[in-house]
Amino acid sequence: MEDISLVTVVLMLPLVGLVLMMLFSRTEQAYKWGALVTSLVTFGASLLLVRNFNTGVSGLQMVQRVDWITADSFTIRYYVGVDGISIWLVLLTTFIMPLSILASFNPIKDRVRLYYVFMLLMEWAMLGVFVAQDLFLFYIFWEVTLVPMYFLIGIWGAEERIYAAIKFFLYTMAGSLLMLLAILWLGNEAGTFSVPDILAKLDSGELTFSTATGRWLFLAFGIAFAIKVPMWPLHSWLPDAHVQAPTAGSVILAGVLLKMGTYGFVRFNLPLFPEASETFAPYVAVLAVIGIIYGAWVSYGQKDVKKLVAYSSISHLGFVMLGIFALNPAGIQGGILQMVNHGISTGGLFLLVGVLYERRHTKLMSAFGGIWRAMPLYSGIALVIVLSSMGLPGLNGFVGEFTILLGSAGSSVLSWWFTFFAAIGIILAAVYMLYMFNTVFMGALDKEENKRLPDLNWQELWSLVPILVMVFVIGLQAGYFFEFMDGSVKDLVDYVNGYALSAAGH
Amino acid sequence: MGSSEVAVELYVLLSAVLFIMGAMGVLLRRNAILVFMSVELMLNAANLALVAFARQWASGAGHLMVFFVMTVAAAEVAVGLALIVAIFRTKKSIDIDNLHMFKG
Amino acid sequence: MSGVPSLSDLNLAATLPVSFLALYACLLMIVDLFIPRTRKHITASLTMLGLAISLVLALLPLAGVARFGDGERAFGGMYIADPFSDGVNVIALITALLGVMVAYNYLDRIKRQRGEYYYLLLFTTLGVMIMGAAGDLVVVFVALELLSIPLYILSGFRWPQEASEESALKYFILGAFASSFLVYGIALVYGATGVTDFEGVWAAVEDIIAEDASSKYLLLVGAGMLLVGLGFKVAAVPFHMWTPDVYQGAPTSVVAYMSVAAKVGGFAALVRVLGFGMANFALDGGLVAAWQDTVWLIAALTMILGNMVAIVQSDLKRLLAYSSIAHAGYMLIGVAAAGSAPVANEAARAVIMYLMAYAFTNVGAFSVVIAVERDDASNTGLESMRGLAARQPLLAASMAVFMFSLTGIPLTAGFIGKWFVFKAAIAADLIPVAVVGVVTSLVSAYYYLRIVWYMYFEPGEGEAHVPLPLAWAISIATVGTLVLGIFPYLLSDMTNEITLAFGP
Amino acid sequence: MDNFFDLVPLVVLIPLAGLLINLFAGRQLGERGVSIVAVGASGMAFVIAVLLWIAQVNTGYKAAVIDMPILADWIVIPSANVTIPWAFRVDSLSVTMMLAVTGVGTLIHLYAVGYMHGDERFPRFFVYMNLFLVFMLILVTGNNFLMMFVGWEGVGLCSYLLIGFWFDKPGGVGWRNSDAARKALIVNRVGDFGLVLGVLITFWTFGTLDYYREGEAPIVPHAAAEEGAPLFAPALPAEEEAHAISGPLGVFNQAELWLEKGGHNVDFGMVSLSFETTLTLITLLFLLGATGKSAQIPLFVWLPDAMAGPTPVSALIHAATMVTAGVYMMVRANVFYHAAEFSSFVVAAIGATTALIAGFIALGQWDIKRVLAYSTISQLGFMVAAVGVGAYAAAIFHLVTHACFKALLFLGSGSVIHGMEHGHHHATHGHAGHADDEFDPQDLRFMGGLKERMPVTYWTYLFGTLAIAGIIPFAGFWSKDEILLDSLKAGVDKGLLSGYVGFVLLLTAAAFTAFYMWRQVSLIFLGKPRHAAAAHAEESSRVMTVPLIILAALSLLIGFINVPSGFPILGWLLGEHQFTSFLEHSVPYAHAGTFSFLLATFAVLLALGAIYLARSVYNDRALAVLREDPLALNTRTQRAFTLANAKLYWDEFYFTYVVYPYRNAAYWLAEQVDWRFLHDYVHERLLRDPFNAATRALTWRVDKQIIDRSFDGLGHAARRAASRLRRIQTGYVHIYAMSVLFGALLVMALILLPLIRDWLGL
Repeated sequence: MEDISLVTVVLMLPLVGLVLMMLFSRTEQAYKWGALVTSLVTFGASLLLVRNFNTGVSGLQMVQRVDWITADSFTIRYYVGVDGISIWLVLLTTFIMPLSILASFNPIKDRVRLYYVFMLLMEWAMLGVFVAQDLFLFYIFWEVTLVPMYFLIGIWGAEERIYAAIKFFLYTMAGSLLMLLAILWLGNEAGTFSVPDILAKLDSGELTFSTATGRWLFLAFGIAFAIKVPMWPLHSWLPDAHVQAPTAGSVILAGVLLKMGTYGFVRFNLPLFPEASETFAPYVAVLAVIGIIYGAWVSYGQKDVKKLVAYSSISHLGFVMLGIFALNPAGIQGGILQMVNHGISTGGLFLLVGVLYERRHTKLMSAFGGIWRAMPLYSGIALVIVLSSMGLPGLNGFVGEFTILLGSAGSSVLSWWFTFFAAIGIILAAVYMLYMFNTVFMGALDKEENKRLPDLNWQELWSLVPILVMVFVIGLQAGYFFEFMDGSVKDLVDYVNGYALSAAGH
Repeated sequence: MGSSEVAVELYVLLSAVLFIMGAMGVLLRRNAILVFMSVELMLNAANLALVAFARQWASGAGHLMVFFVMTVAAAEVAVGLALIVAIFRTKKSIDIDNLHMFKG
Repeated sequence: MSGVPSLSDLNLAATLPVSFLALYACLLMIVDLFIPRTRKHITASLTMLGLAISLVLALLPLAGVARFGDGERAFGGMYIADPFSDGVNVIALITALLGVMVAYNYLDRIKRQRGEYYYLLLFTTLGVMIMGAAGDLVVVFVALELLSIPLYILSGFRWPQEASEESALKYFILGAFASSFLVYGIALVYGATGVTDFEGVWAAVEDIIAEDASSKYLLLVGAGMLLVGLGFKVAAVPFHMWTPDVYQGAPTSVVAYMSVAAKVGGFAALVRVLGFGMANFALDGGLVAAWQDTVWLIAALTMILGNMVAIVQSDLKRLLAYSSIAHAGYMLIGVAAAGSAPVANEAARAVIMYLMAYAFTNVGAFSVVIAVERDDASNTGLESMRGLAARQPLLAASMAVFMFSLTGIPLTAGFIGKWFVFKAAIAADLIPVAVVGVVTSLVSAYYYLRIVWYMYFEPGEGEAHVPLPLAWAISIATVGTLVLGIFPYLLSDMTNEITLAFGP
Repeated sequence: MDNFFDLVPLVVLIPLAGLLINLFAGRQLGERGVSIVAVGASGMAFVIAVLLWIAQVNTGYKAAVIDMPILADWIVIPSANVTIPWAFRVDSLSVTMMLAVTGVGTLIHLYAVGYMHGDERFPRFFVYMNLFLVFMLILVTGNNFLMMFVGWEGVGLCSYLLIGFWFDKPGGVGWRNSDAARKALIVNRVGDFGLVLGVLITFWTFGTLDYYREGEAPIVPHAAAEEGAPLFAPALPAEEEAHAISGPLGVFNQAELWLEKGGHNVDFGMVSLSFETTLTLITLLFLLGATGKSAQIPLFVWLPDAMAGPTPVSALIHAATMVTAGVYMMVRANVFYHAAEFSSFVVAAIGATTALIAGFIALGQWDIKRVLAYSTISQLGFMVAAVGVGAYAAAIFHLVTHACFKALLFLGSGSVIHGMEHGHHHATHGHAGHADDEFDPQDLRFMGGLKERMPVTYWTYLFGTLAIAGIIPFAGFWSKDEILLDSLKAGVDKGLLSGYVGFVLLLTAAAFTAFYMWRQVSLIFLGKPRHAAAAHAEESSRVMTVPLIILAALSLLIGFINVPSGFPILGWLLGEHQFTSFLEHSVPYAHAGTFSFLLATFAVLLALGAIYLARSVYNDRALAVLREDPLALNTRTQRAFTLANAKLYWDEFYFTYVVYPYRNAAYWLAEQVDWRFLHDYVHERLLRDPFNAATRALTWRVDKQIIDRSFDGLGHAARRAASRLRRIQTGYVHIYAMSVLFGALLVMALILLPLIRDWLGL
């Protein structure tokens, strides 16, 4: 047994914290703070991950690889590690969790202990999804994320919570079951479920499957991910889940969970099925662009703040998908960074909505107006986050979108029309975001109940400040973040294109 | 040696007929005892077939099986009758059509 | 047949766990006579002791510590003591242990604290174990009856309560009906091959196919009838109809036990008989297709019907009954896969793992039902689950675990079982049935999740009483479910040993 | 002197510091402190701009690229060869812009101290103002298009914030303010859409976004040609040549070389275009951006509404600086535009048309600030047109002069409004109860005769008017004259249609300008007060008048920095086209304008004529009782006036054909398509119901209940009959046994299927 890798440490910390909590205390306070401290420690550990990350290496780093299940026809491993593609998503997860836990201190009043148990489980599962390198392991974490979220929505959600919880669970599971078959098929052919090994076998020609098979498998994986993303038109679970979930739930959903889908495309679909990826790229891109415009358009038609934000996710993730399927370094790196950005901005937006909901117990925009006058600090922060989600240059949102457009414009698989229409999304983003900002924060403060709204309390403030900081840091110094991805993404792209060339050769 | 050798096929055919009769009995009879008897008939149809085949293959396995079947059948009878008696005590009827407490 | 076989030839040692338990059961039957009505907990604990010892004996070879006797044949090949039978033994014994635990207080509550219960349960367990070790059709039949007859009685154990008696009689009549099919099937196979031991059958089948003898019709019809007889035991569609009624009527403790035990026995025999006695139909594509297709079609039917019908059930016991039907379907996938020679062993392991997972989970689920059930056998409706989480957090938690396990959510045994079964199916190129499998498990998610949501998302008066043994049973089941889910290698390393004594 | 260049980051960082101080300590500092910080920051920025100018002069107009301290490069993607640094560029163009922005900015800051006095959000106002300076300076000093875009969007944001500064004005005014703000930002976004695409194409064409790299001087073909020096053109195989060119050089020099080389093809992604086409594409997209920011047709609609903001904002952002960003950007890209004939034509056409149309609309406005707003649009039209005809220097020159006199005019109008409000306050409180609701301090109809009440404002305003009208020797004359001349020359020399057309349109626009400006002057200052407020108006405080005076002086003098060559005396006195030659060092295609006595006199006379006309229309008699505009009363001009007054129904057009359709479509999509269909219908009808149906179908069975229920209805006899029927088979056990039997048959059938198939020989 080799020594424990740092990745394993980061992955297991939430569980450790959870166990300690459960062993040593029964009080709600202890669970609150225990959860917070655990998530903070995890975040600290993940920072070490960044420090020890060698940007020179393009492959997996800090790998841990232990045989887990060995049957004579196949092997399943506990196989974790990070590379440029996953490192920032791990960071995103560990970054978002403390904030959402902190933001839950006030709103969550009943079954507090259970709540924080699920929060930590959630963190563990999500981290697992991003570090797992074995399909079996990945699938386990992928499915397990459903369970805590099911409870979070179902127990602490809003009026329609049960419907939303079930719908969320069933829709996502529907996708992932097809993926399960594909995984089994792959593993059965390859005799291993570890992705790097499978890739090696594909490379060496030891494992081959027909073009058609490749495409079927691509679809089986792709649909699972597409539902998670969610790509238009598979998004109908999203408004329910996002709107009904408690604030922290929505933050996690938008902040991290959706990224699992886009990440899956980068991690599995592209390298495993390069031919299919190139073939399907335009079709995926079409859906992505439809998503961009549709999402923006529909959010403008909303009356409920939270719904508006929820639909905006469809638009933003459309950008991510477009970037990924530009199949060139700029696009994919932009896509990955945009995943992080969206996690931060939209996470922030949901936190903001939560603040309002706590005070007024309504999410209808018509119930507000002129809030800026009543809650200047809150509104100031809101402004920045809204702008970042609008993609104001100098803030994080812009860098991602610009890089993605750069990629799609230079992509050799996507016609420039995609870029053109995607760019329209930038206008529409301004339309719905400002509509929201104007109706809620600007205008006359004419509603009595709004006049005496208290400004942010410390939990809310400190759950928002880090987001604010990241908005600027990424916005001004994106180069630093790209530096980490560059190697891995370059390899990925070379691999995909290389495959295409060899395919053309044959 | 006996002049009239009856072909195995006929025994098998007979057993099949018996088996089907038994099955029909189970399907059509309402009295638990009779239903139960029909089951016994089916078992004995099987026995007949076994014996016939044992004769054909001139091996003991068939006979062996027959003995087991008979024994087991006896055991079943014991349990079965016990149950029927019990249910008769409570329901004052052994009409299996009255076994309908449960709704799908 | 040279002379009378000497005792040593019987190779009794190889059958140690079974023969021990058989002996023990008979002794207990006598001992029980001297135990007063009020002290039956002694019988219970003695039963558990016997089961425990036998469990250890069964585990030793499987864990690779020691294999008793010389070779895997006993009683001249009638009994096969290979790792497969060891696996079956372990599952059967664990189930029995849990069965006793859940039964003890329940019997008190229903005023039926009798010694018979325990040793009847032992005999059933014996039947299960022998079925897994059967090397001869005769043994299959005997074991099947040994398994069934005590169950008939146990189902009626709550007499004079009408429901219990009805279910017993139903179960009995239909059971007998089905087993007569089995016998007739045996007769036909014997007619076709002239032998009743699997090895012989296997050899004979080769010739039959080789010279394409007309007796292959007998053989096939016989195989079909075996399938009917065993399919009834495992509650496969369309032989399943008795299940919901019997499960609903029989005492819950019995159901908890038999819902697993009957399946273990049935599937053990199915794997033996069809998977190996008949797998060499593989010699002829058309024929193997014939019965393998039959099996997986039945599997598909079973999964679809079981899951879909479970959705509309409003009574927990009925719901679990249909769910157990559905799970029979999943295991049948494994049996079907076992028909493809290359994956036979893998499939056999898959079935064993699934059975193991199913044992813990299902007994656990029924134990929770026992906990919420009132003494008058009422309050087994889904409603009884409402708000359980608030009042009985631990009970609700373990119920949730069982439900997720039955759904097949990772980190629970259920997922591992499904994983291996589907893997076998895909290895055997039975992709359609695998697809049906995953789709139906999505369907199943709906009604399992509903129980969870009743417990957690809704307020209610869900009350329950959990006496110590029951609590133990539930926690063991929970831990088992989770451990198998999180450390599947604990089981898979053992099952890796499983290769059938003979086969294609 | 070089090290002065290193100061350039400060020009951004000092206002940044100022705004941070005011943001976090504003409340504690109090009005005084806040004003000192804000004005001080802006002033120091100006000082640094001056230093940079000196440095320019003393280093022989050397350009420099200075990296931003603290921050590393902005976007770096090695594998995609993307490197976009945070780097400033100091060259004559950027220095000019810095001087204009900070200079005028400082004065306006100063003025705002007085204007915003007593506003509850005084600190926030100056935070925004400094923030604006930060972004505007980033815009003009950035060394690559993306950095310019940062400033570009940033100033847009500030304009949004400042237009909506009084977002909560009671009585729904707040709504109008915030809507105006939103309109501004969204309309600008439409422009940005073009700009972004342009930037993308630029990147894929040149592999970089830097204007020029460090130590790289603009290549000036015609200059080089004059000197007969061979153009830098490495004679290498295409591969390496491309590398040699795109490797070390910024976009503009690359463009020069590619053009020189000719036949170069740009292909990225799936498109492949000739280099010239690419340039045309880029320039057109940039133009779209410019029409947004610089309020040109078709996107000018936001600027008039932007007047909802406080007047200093209108002066600084919506007159002097931000709106000129588009012009700056196009001048920056003069290499592109010079090469792209067609785009230049479009630019000229749009500019001239805008100038004319805006001037026309200005004729019919009643709101003092709206008039100025349209006048701004019209003047911007002049600049854009100048770019279109290749008079880049003239464009910037006019930009500078316009900055001065338009700022002056706005501040003047602000002072007027202040005075009117003061007067209205005084009047209403003088005789209590006399408060008329329809009073609007910005409405010309309520003014009149303010000459006596507010002399300083009057005289300075007059200066501004004369300047914008283009009366010699005021600043406007010089810049406008150069534009007119250049456009005419473009027509005559190059035979460009755009030249002639532009000339005519612009000349008309000039006449309009003179007319509506004098109309305004007459309505505000001349005649007798038409309202108590006007009668009681009072001159504004010193802090407001001083900037007015300074700006007035500037609008008189600033024009002399660029006296055209061949102008009698002055040319010899002040040196000829100083400014142009200064600019030429960074704007290769800035060429000096000569002087045509004929044209100049004609233009001036035209302006004077227009003023005389205006004066005669708005004579004292008309002014005395002004309920309707004389033009509206006159049957011949009536329709024209109504059109102008209704702004040519431009907004209405957009609302009917863009805004409302989009909004309604949004509701339709949200409620019908997404919710009713995708969310409900697909989920319930297509997924859930069929599933339930299947379930029901499967759970069907010969249910005893059904049979019993059917019997309950029947009579006794029927019941017996039925029970006989029942004997055949009902009851669970029978059915179950039946199903077992059927199952057995099914199994048989399946298992024998292949045999039967063989047997039948299928």
